[in-house]
Amino acid sequence: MDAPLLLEAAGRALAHLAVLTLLPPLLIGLIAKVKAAFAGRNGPPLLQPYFDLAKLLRKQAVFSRTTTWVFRLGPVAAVVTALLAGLVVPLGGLAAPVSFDGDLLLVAYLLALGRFCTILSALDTGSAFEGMGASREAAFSCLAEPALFLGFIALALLLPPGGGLRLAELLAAAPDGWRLAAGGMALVAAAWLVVLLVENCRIPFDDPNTHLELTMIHEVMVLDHSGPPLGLILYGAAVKFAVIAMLLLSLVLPRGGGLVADLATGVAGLLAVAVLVGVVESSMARLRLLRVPTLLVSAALLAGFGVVLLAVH
Amino acid sequence: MITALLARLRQGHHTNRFPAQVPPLPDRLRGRPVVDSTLCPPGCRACADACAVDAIAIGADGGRPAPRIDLGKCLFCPDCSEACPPKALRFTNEFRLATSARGDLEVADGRVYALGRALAGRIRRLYGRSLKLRVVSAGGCNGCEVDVNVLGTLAWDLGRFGISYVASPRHADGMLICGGVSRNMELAVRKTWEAIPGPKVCIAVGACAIAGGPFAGHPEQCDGAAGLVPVDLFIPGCPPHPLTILDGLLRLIGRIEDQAAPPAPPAG
Amino acid sequence: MIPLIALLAGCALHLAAGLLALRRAGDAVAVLAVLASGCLALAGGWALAAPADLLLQLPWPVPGGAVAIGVDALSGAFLLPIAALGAATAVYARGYWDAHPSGGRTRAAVAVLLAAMALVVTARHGLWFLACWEAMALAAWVAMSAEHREREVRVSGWTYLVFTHLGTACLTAMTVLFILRAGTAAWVPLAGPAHALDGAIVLLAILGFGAKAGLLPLHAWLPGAHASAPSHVSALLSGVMLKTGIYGILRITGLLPEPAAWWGALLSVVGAATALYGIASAVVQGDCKRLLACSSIENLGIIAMAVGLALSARAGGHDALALLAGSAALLHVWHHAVFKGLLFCGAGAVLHATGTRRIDRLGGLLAAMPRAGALWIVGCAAAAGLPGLAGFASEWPLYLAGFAELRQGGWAGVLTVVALALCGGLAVAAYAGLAGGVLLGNGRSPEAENAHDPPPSMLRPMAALAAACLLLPLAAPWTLAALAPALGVALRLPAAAAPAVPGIVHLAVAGLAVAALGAAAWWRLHRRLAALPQGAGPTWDCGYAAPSSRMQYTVSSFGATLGHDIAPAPIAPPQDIQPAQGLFPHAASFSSRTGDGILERWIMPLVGRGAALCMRLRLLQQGHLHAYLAYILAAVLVLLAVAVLGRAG
Amino acid sequence: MSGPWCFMRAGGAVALEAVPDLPLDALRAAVVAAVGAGRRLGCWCGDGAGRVYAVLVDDAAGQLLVARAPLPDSYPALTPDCPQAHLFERELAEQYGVVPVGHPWFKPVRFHRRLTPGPDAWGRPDDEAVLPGVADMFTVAGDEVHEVAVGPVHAGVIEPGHFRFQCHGEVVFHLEINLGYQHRGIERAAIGGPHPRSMLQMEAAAGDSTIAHGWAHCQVVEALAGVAAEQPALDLRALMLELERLANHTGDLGALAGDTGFLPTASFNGRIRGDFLNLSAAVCGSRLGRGMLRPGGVRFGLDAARREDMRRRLERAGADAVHSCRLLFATASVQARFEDVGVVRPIDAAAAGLVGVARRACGHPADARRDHPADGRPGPAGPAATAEGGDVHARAFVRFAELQESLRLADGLLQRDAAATPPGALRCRPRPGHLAIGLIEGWRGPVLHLGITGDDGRFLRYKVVDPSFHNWFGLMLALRDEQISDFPLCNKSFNLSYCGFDL
Repeated sequence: MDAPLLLEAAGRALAHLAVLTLLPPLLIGLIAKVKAAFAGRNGPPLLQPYFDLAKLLRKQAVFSRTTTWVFRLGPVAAVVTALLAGLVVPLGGLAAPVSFDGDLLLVAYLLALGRFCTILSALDTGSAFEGMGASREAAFSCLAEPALFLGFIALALLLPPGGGLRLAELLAAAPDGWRLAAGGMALVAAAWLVVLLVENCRIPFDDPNTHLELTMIHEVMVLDHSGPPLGLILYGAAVKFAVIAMLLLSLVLPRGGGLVADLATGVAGLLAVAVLVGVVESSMARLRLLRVPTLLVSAALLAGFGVVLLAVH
Repeated sequence: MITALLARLRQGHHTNRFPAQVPPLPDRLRGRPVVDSTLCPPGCRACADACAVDAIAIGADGGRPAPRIDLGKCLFCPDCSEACPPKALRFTNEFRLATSARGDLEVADGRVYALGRALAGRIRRLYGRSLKLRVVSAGGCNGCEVDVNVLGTLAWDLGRFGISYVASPRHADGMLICGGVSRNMELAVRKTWEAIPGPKVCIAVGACAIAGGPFAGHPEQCDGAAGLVPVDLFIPGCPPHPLTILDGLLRLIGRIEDQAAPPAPPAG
Repeated sequence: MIPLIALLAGCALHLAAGLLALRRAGDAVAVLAVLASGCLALAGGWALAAPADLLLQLPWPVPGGAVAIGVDALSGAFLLPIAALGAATAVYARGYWDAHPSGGRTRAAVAVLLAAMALVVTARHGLWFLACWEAMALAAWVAMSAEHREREVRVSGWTYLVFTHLGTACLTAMTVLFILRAGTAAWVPLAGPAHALDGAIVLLAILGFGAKAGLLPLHAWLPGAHASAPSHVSALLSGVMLKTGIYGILRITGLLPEPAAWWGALLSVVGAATALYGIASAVVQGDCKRLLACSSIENLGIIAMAVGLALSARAGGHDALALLAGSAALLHVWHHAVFKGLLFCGAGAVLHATGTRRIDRLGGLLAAMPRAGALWIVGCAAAAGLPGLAGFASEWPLYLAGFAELRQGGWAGVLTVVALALCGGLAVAAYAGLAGGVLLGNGRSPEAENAHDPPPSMLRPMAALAAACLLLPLAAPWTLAALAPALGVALRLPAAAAPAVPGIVHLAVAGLAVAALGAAAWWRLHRRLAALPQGAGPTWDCGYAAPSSRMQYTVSSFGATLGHDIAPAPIAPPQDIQPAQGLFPHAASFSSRTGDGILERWIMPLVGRGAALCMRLRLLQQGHLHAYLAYILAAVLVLLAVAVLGRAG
Repeated sequence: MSGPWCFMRAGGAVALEAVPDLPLDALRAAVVAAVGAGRRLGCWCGDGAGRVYAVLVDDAAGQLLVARAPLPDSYPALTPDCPQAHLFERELAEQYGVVPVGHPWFKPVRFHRRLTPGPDAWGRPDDEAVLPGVADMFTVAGDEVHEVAVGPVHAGVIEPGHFRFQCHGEVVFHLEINLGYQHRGIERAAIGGPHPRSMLQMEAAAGDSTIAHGWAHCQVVEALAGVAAEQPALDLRALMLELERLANHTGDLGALAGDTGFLPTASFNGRIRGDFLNLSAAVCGSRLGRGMLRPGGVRFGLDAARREDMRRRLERAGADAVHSCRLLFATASVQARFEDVGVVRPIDAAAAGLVGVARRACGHPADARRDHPADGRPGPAGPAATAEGGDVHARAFVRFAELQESLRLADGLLQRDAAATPPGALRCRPRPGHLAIGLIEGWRGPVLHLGITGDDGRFLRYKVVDPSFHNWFGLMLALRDEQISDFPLCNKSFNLSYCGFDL
């Protein structure tokens, strides 16, 4: 590889890294802004999540005497796993800095690791609220897993037998998919949108705005976190949102432009996903909690149909 | 979804432009009272006698009565102004009422009403753009809660200033307390205060939270929050108008700094 | 010859340790057992490192029988975990069980069990194999029935005996068919084209070995048996004895010349069903050892899926894929042995400290037993299949095999990937519930509040196993290479065809990256926290005056959404609810019996119906001598008639 | 049934001698018989001077039935035969140490010491602190059951109360509610009144029902004094009452939308509620109507220009509200959350004595505005809005229907010329030895005030019964076998007052 190419690759990796680490809170802020616009109010500033993070990281924390080191492991794991998972997910034309055979499994399982640690962290408080949130998180994200993997399977069917299994190759096959069986790809994208919403506890699965302990999933899990650990949790959640959004985006984003074009489409895509989520949240009610599994199973079935359509193309 | 969008178009945008522009207030709103003791007849105690909650003390100003109104106790009912024959005491439409110290909550002729100041240095830098409050309702009538809640609606849109209410005290930067703190809530208020990570602020909203309101002196309650926790901002009223609360909060985080209140319009 | 000698020495030492233990328990017994395990490890390791088929044949005065012992790479792959867990539990049992009244007997039974397992995975003759198999089954029964004064233990023991003998019956039938097919009971690879009987043999093998491995629907004995056995015995049963079933399937298919496509398909489907059922049951268990046992069902299901994928690939001529899936199976045999051994030892430590296995009476133990608790969390994370730990490292090649298979147009790969994904999510739920319920939060009973760390003799083996959970993923590239010859035997493929498993090195690096980045973030967070004054108080209780430990989630509640509200009704465990009634209710209660749905809803009614049928036969039982004489006469007449007619025909 | 009762009307007074003084057994039997005949127990309270008073509300006949009896230290509890007495009897025990023997759930109500000196009904020593919310709670046995303890400090801006759920997973077996955190001693303070502060305290009994409580208090004081407010004052009171109803129903429907996560109606209604509150402020300067009422009259009048302006604003806000609520009821995902959730069976609602919106949502058309109109008070026409099903949807729907009716009513009131004249106030001096009852249909349901004067013309006893006192029990019933995540929705569909209960 000659120097300019190397430089270009390094530039792409850096751009990817910058988007992954710096952009996520903006997405959360954008969702809030969209919802505010829908409601007919100004809403918090776009940069509010950054302000909140900056404040939390600089203020004190209060720890429950019931808790142990496990409680503090949760926030650390939430951030580390989300960031590492993000490292292997390409953003449209911006290749992931790290790519290897089977990296797609790592995305799902790193998120699972983060979930495991945050659930333990919640259970460490010995409170019914956190237990409730943890139980819901465990149940719902577990049911979201098949939809995610069926999406991977659908894409894998586009690749020739043999050869590697990299997320980059898999997602690069998406344009073929749209050409061959657009219906199937649409179903996969829909299923992944459901995964995005449930994994990030958005309406219709969870309502991050109610602030009522008994109905929430994510916020009630972190009810006892404060100060810097809470900041880490919020940042980790934002990064996780970005990572799954990147996965979803890579199904549809055009690629192959220059570095600047790819960066621009990538960022624009992420912002568009945030707007989409904001619109969804603004226009429908939250599901009854025990109806959530039905919707998740439907998402898996959608992805399953996607697999079938792509298999018979 | 389409009906929701159409409904959105119909309902329009409603957030007011405070603090750049003060939204219209009801003309009969009883805001900050003013006293013109030059009009007070000698020996007159009508206002103090009419006040059911002993908010008015009559001092002497060179032989003439000089009423001093403790806004911390005042319920902003019209009893005193109705009782004042020469209209020496009247309520204005001035909504700016929040103060930083309990002692500042006094209206008297010739006295400059010291509005609330911003938090000091580091805390202000921390909370200037992000302030999460844990609202504790403790032994009031749910009236202040109504107006605290109203700030979250789209007309007031508290969120645009980076202020919001949170579920857990661990997530909070301060406590906003309504109600005179009943004996049964004393422990809960203390526990909530201790659960908030520092540095923390406390805001007392309404006459009850400041001095017990209409229930002052009842053995079933503590006559306000100040006896339990250090209060950084007092917002008087029964209940305070949402604009009064918002003005107070913005002063606390340094978003409004002017002390010189514009001349009060006449009461309706 | 060295592996053979080491094997025999190991078995002999185990038996000697057992004999000694019957006289007096003591350090000497444990030392002997560790030595024995060392010998077995030497045998297994040697066989893997220098693959050669060594065979020892001795005459045996049983008609058609011979004692045939052979140590090849496949045996070696199974001898190593037997040795590892044998040694770990030998040390562990010193502090855990030797003081128990049944200590000596259990020690002896475990010794026989270990020796028998070593012989099972090296037997090369049908009848000798059945003999070792039965010895293993009975030794396991004795070992698990240590507390036979408890009714629950006896019931579990009997259930186990029934199922294991159902399995043995199938295996006996399989041996007979094998003799018909091969003309000899000796297990030598058969040459030539496929035979009509091959399918029947494999079917019987899957049934018979499946009963031991806990494959659906013959898994029903497993949770009870593992729960009521002493914990180190459970570790052995779950960690290695179940795997002899997998060994059997691999060995038998390895003897037959050409696998048929349906063998693998059957195993894939059964494996997927087993895995999902096992882990779904684990989510709702209230007994921590039953939970671990259910998770063993899941893991054996995963291994079966891998074997199934390997066999279908072999049948379809995709040799590299077959080796990849097969190596996933063997790697998971190893890794599961390690983390499940650790988890059962941890459960033992909890039981030792608190006297209860009910998770909903535990809680907050991490503070009381920080060392054992931390080690247990490692085990839980590994069993939940999380990256950086042993469980995920062995699911990885199976995932890759699944994807490779589906890209060739197969459906088994789709099944494998989806089942694994769902299992992964459920396992996170189950193990988060277990670790959270037992170790975290507040103690729910006085027992939980007075817990303490176990003695070093119990902690050290746990620490070793936990270290293995962390290190095995790093060693996975080499382990996989070492296992290739074993697969060569099982799949009758040259080991050289084994592919380098893609990404496995990256996976190890990723694990290290998680650890490194995590450590850095942890350090940074704590420096930040140290810089600011920190507060401490109770968990946020909404300001209530009298919070209690009942105000925390129970593990039963934690699993309820998945277990009761989502699981299909036919397998959901039943609940006993005495609801609150009237405007002012006085008494209400709730409990859920987390027995086995399939056993209770399907098998037991069948057994009941069978028993009712049998009761009708009691008509024959008149109790009069002349009646029985008449039966004998009738039987003789019938036999004569058959003989005469047969000759005439 | 004539029976041993004194019959009176809402807003009326009788001399104490006219109130039958029965033996306790006879009173007990009479109450059981009357409740059995379809009347509702409106109040059962001690007077602190050795007597217990029973007030039964007969909605069909528009009458109130009153009787009294001497009160011993203990008596056979009414609750087993008349479940709706359960809280009154607990309250009686807490306030005066009277033990109702055989009460199925005998626990404190507000967690305070008794009002009069004497032994505690639960035998708690005087030096032992009464821990708020800590009582012998009903528990569902089994170590798999977990309890969720919510409150006193709730998430969100909500009054304090302690809710204890007995749960497994997401399912609630039983909910028990312990209140008393807002207890400020209003009834104790009223003894010896009316004081200058009494009106202020009654307005603050429940801030969101300022007008309903204020008016009921005015009714009591006016009846005791034997005077009647003038028609313009009654019109203005009725207008304020409907504005209060409009604001709260709008807010509650918005909050219900918010709890289902349906943003459009949640945000629109939050704003429209403010419009209604501002209409109240246009009348009297306070968004809650503080300072509007006074015994004998009202403080502020409305001239024609102001009425015209208010009509215009009312029409606009009303149209927005109706439109926004229609959107709520037309959205399938919201209706899926409302229907069959939080069901109270009509038979239970009747037995437990639920009132107001919760009662009407079970098909019982009881509305004090219609059934107990005080003289000259402008009331609504036609039957009360009811709904069947007793679920969240029914309660929401009743509110929506009432909201539309209130819009018409308020508009009609604003057109009345009489409202133009600023009314004065009458002098109210209560007569000694009388009993008077005020009954006003607030937006939650009937607010009942009972005043008894002693020989000095001062209150011997003043009893406030907020509709929430009857209805919290309905929320407990609604949660049985319900999902815990639907609790906020069920709670909001009742939207009961904590301070109105705790007083």
